[in-house]
Amino acid sequence: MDKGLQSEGNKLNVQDLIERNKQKTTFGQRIEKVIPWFLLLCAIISVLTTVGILFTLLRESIGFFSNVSIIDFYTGTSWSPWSGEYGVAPLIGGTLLITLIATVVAVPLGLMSAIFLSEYANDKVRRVIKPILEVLAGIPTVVYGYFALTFVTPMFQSIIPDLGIFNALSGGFVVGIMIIPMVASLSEDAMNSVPNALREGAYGLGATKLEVVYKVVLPAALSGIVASIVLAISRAIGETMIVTIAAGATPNLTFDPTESIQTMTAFIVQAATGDTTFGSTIYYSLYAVGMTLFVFTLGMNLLAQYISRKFREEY
Amino acid sequence: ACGGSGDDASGDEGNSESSGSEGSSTEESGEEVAGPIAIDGSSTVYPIMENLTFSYREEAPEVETSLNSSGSGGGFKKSTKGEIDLSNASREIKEEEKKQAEENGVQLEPLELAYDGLSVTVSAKNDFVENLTIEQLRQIFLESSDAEMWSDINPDWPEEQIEIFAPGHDSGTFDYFNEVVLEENPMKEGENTTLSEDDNTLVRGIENNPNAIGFFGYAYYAANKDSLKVLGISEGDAEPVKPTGETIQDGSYTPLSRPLFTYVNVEAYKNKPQVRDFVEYTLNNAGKAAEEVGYVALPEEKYQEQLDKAKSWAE
Amino acid sequence: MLGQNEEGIKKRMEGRVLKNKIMAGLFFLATSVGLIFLVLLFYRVLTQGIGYLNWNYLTSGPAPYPEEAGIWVGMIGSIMLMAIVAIFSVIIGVASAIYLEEYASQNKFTEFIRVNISNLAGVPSIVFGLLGLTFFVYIFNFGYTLIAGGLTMALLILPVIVVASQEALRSVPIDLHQASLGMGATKWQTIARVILPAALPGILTGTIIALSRAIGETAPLIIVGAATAIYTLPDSLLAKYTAMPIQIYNWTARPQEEWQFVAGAGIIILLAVLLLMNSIAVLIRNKFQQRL
Amino acid sequence: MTKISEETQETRTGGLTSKPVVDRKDKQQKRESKNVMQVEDLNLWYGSNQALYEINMDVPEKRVTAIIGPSGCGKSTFIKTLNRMVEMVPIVKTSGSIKYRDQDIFNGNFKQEYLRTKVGMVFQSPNPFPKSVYDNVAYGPRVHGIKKKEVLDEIVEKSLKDAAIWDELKDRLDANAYGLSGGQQQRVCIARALAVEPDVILMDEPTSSLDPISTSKVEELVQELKKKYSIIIVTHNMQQAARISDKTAFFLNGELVEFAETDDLFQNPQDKRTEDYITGRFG
Amino acid sequence: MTKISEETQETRTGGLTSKPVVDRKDKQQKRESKNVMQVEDLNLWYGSNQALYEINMDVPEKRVTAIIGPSGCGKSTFIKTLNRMVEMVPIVKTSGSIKYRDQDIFNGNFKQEYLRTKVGMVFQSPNPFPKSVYDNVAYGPRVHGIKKKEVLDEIVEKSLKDAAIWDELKDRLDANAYGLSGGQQQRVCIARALAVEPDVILMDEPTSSLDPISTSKVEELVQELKKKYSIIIVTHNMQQAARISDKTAFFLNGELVEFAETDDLFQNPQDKRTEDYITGRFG
Ligand SMILES: Nc1ncnc2c1ncn2[C@@H]1O[C@H](COP(=O)(O)OP(=O)(O)OP(=O)(O)O)[C@@H](O)[C@H]1O
Ligand SMILES: Nc1ncnc2c1ncn2[C@@H]1O[C@H](COP(=O)(O)OP(=O)(O)OP(=O)(O)O)[C@@H](O)[C@H]1O
Ligand SMILES: [Mg+2]
Ligand SMILES: [Mg+2]
Ligand SMILES: O=P([O-])([O-])[O-]
Repeated sequence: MDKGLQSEGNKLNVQDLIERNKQKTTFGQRIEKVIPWFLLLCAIISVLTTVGILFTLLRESIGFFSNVSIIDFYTGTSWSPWSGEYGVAPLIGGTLLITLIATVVAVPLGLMSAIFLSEYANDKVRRVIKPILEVLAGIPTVVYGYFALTFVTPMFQSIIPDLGIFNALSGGFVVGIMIIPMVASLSEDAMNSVPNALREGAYGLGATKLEVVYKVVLPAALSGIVASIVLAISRAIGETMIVTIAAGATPNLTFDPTESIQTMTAFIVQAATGDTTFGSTIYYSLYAVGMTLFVFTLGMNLLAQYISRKFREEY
Repeated sequence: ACGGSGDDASGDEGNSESSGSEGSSTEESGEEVAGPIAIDGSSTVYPIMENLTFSYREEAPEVETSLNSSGSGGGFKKSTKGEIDLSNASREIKEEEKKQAEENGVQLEPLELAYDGLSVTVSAKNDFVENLTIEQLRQIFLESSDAEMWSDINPDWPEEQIEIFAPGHDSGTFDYFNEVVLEENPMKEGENTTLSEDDNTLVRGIENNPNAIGFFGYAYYAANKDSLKVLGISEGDAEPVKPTGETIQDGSYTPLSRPLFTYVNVEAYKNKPQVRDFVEYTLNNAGKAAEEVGYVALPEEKYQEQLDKAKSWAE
Repeated sequence: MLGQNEEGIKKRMEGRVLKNKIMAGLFFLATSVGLIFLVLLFYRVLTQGIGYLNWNYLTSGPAPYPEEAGIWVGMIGSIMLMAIVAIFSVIIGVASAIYLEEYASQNKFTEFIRVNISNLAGVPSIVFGLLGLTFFVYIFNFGYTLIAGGLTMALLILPVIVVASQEALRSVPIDLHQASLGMGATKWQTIARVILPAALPGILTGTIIALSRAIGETAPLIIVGAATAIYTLPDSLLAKYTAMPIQIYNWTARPQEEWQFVAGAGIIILLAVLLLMNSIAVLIRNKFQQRL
Repeated sequence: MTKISEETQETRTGGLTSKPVVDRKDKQQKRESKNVMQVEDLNLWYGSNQALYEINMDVPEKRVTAIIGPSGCGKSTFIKTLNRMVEMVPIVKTSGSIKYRDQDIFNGNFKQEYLRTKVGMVFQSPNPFPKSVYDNVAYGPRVHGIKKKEVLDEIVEKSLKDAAIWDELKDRLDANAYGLSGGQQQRVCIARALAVEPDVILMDEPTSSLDPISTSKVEELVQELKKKYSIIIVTHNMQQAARISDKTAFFLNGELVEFAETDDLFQNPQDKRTEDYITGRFG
Repeated sequence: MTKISEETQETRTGGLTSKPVVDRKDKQQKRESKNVMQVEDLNLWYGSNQALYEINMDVPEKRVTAIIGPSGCGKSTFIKTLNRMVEMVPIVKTSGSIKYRDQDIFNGNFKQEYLRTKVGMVFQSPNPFPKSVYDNVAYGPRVHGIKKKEVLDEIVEKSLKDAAIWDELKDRLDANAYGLSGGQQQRVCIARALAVEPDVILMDEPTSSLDPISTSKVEELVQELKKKYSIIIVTHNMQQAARISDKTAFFLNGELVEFAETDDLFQNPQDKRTEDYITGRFG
């Protein structure tokens, strides 16, 4: 330790520092003061975005609701805007039908995948399969739309011969495939964060893997799982291109999945791409539909957040 | 892409014309024309315009054309505000659109590009319909009619739901049909009707469903002769006529023959050399382009007339 | 055990173990469904598109004839669009994240911003399209131009970037914070010199993932008016443009079969770009993550 | 993991490590009581990292066997091998044999689940399920197919009584086990283990996260339990080992250095390393 | 947080806790050497939870002061208060006063950043920045505006020499500090703290994550450093406190129970609780 402190007698840097410090203070302090405001400004942009969305949707919707009664809009069952019938139910019905089919596809498959990945697959398998599965969520939705129209629909047609080319079934099915990884990945995360001690406790009593999954892991991860499902559903509600391409453009209040339907999103695309005259009631109606869609997904997102916050600290 | 019997002849015509146009554009502009041209509007006219803008690049590589297809109404929505230079239309401009243009200080002038026979088609899988009368068309498409099944139109036909695929209500094609067939009475809407601004959606929908019927520009039929069956149309007791190059040009396909337009923003024509150049190019080549994509060219002198008319705008 | 004899337990055990095995098989099968569809999708796209994929396809723009059509203009349009998106969303997103993680105190307002951001992340992209149409196209009067499309997309992925950056910042060990502050560094010095560099890999990864979502988005671009047929590359922020997904959408919508192949080729390119972006993200993650 | 029994025979030859000074004491022991488990030439690897070396050890019936040793010496690994919980780590490989009442536990026909109902386990930190006290204790019996309410009630009561916590909790059976104190939670976990009436109970530092009072309660309980069960308890508290165990095994670096009657081991260690450890010269 | 100095005067009155048996020894101390820091009536709360009670303590110049006490007694909290790092936790409130060379550190005019250049800190586990060794050591000077390469070179060399790691690392200054061993990292962190030439160095269990060899290196270094710096070191290793410190403070439940010359404290504790602790009766 004789090597320590061998250099004595150098000029003291500290005094140097302090002097410089004092010279710099004005500039340095100014930066230090300005930066938080700049950062706050940036953070506020996201709030402004929400305000902007609300402004956009509300402004035009108000225009719409001054022509069409809001009651007729939400209680009417026929959507024939060119004949002046603005009952949004068929569009909501179409959206719900797609969402329902997608949920029926994605939730069991996603959950089972999550269980497989989290409890049965070894680490290597998980590390390979999980990202591959996640690729499903990253594929552009036009590609899915194309796939639904040119592959899935013909495939279903060979089973259900009188299935139309545009139908809710293949659209919903493919939306379901697309959201599988959302359910699988987020649920897997939730299951993974169940402490191993709980699993050990159950294994130590002679439980099989399946019993551990059902009676320990799933209940403990329930909030995360439910939140993942709600988020996936919200994604299905807002999905646009797949249904625009594959599910048709027929506002149809039906729960028959073989029929052509129109979702809220598909109507917005249809109406916004030029099929309407600026300022006409139909033009405004697309914002009223957008508003309804926004409220739907907002509700789902808030619900998901509520669930995951409320039940977070359970174990 | 579109093998028609008239191809050879029109090809020759086209060649001679395009060499003429090369001459004209070089002698007039002298220097290279450059700058953007924005085109939007009718999806019926879209294939002609796509063909023209594509070949125009060789002529004037510095000109940046951008082309969209939002339907005739969608095009006018933008052109009456002066947002675009050329507004394609499969119908004439409406009074309210004209008024809107005036309010915005925009002057729009029509140019006829080709003839179209609005084609009423069913799927090639349909083995019962061959011809329809105008009266029967009304039965099928009018909201006020009770006909739901094919058997309601003709007792020999099967008792199957009629599925309608029609262009969106603001499209020129719909307007034209509305005017001459439906006589401005509302068309059926709702569960069995698919409205789409995208003619290809209509083609796909019809070709897959033996009980479907719909209508669109002749080019879309011409491109899908294998999977679609075009119907002969008769007025009163006359012989049914199917749309072909000849019947459209000689006017025997009636009443569904119609001209196709592009509306030029005169201001842009005056001030933008590239617009002027492109308009001339268009009038010199529209006939060939129309034939190539499956429409019918106007008589040669008609293009020359319009060219002179256009030149007069600049003065 | 009480209420059951040894033999009963052993017998039941057989059944329980068997049930577990069967379910394990079922779980695996369920996982395969997703994978199978992925393979099918790739197979389908490849077999349809590969025939049309050649140098000419890569270097030419849209055309009325399938053999002459190409992805070049769409691809460059997409790349330029992404550049705009990246610049805006990264600056605003990272700044927001720094504010929320390092400066904001725990109050109602901060909580409101947080909730707001997670909600924005769930708003359908088409609604962002409507926002872009109203604000960027009309109110700011950019028209149907590159900048309008870029800003719309930037807002769309902003929440993703904020959340990813927040996580990256949060994962910087508090140790490093303390070490820097303990030297007498100011807050901003600590952030700029220590925390941001340490969080950079996470931020980059999140950004690339967000961008790879944006590059495939179609609906908002349709709404804010990307062009269908355009032959020249955008030469300014206020130029018209098109993008890969728009081209693909347009091609798939055409009824002639050849166009499906053209679309297939476009999808191959789009997926290749996507995979490239994702592998870069994975590389960054792997390279830096062992460190901290 | 299922290939373990095959490997068993082959890898057994290796005898790199010196035989521990175990046999002397152990033989005395054998005469006194029956053995419930027998470990022979056990080696264990985490991947390529060997964690246990040639362990030979007989676990006596209805007695308390303590396992001591410095951190990382393999205590937890060893007892988790006894009910094959160690195999939850996928990279684990073992060789050698372990017999439970003369059955080879690595034999393919010997169900892991069955082994674990016979060889129960209590963990370092209490790990009740996030359920009611009742459901926690009834978990094991239910898994094994007992559904009748009366039977379950009886099992729960008996187990809680055996775990010396019935009086404290009999009115709160429906309360979530997470609301209990650490000591109560640990005793509920013990009750949960008792509910399937195991033969052997493994305890891995069961008191290390408890306060002194809870600790002494659990220690007393262990003394009670050995009347009915064979107990193996890992502890790094030598005083605790001395207080409650009949036999003690000292592990060091994955080797079983010494295994003897507790009093002998503490008062008269045979191995220099044991002596160093119990006199606090390292660890 | 900036309101602390205002609160100081008001809250000072509270004297709930008994005065520690500090003064006797402390007064002796004062006569022997100057004090670099003086803590008076310090109370500290995390929210409503009081973590420090009425601490009074003088830190002598150029000596090593050790702080011992069981886990959670407030050792870390206390030394982090000395350079106001504790205020990184937003809910912290303090009362009382701390003087650094007779300036009140809670005074609004006394810049936190300045205090921290004077009162440097070394943490429990080595926390180098993920940068090169050079950049780590040069960090402090750069932050304070020193940019000249030659000056920085000199500072880096000198600091690494003072931290007794120059010879080991002089050829690897560009290597990332994360590639170093734990002991080397810790000495780089010490060098980093030395580079701004602080007056006082706070060390919070600086060896607890190190192996014995690295530990003894750091201990030797501390002995060296006290020639130039005043050092306060938290440790839960009593042997270490005895080996390296001149004075020792014993904390318990947030109170300073006893503060005396190290030898006195260990051989002749005045307080029963101190005695219990150092003889290992609890903790
Ligand atoms: N899951 C694992 N993967 C790899 N190595 C492991 C794993 N668990 C333990 N080890 C290694 O096996 C050795 C023995 O660990 P074990 O946990 O059995 O020690 P221990 O005696 O129980 O220590 P402690 O008193 O700290 O609990 C250690 O060197 C440890 O690093
Ligand atoms: N960030 C915090 N928020 C709230 N309470 C805290 C916080 N940090 C510490 N405490 C509380 O303050 C008390 C003293 O903690 P401190 O970390 O100072 O103890 P310590 O003596 O350093 O213990 P150790 O030896 O474990 O490091 C403890 O009761 C602790 O729970
Ligand atoms: Mg252990
Ligand atoms: Mg501490
Ligand atoms: O697109 P249209 O030609 O029908 O207006």
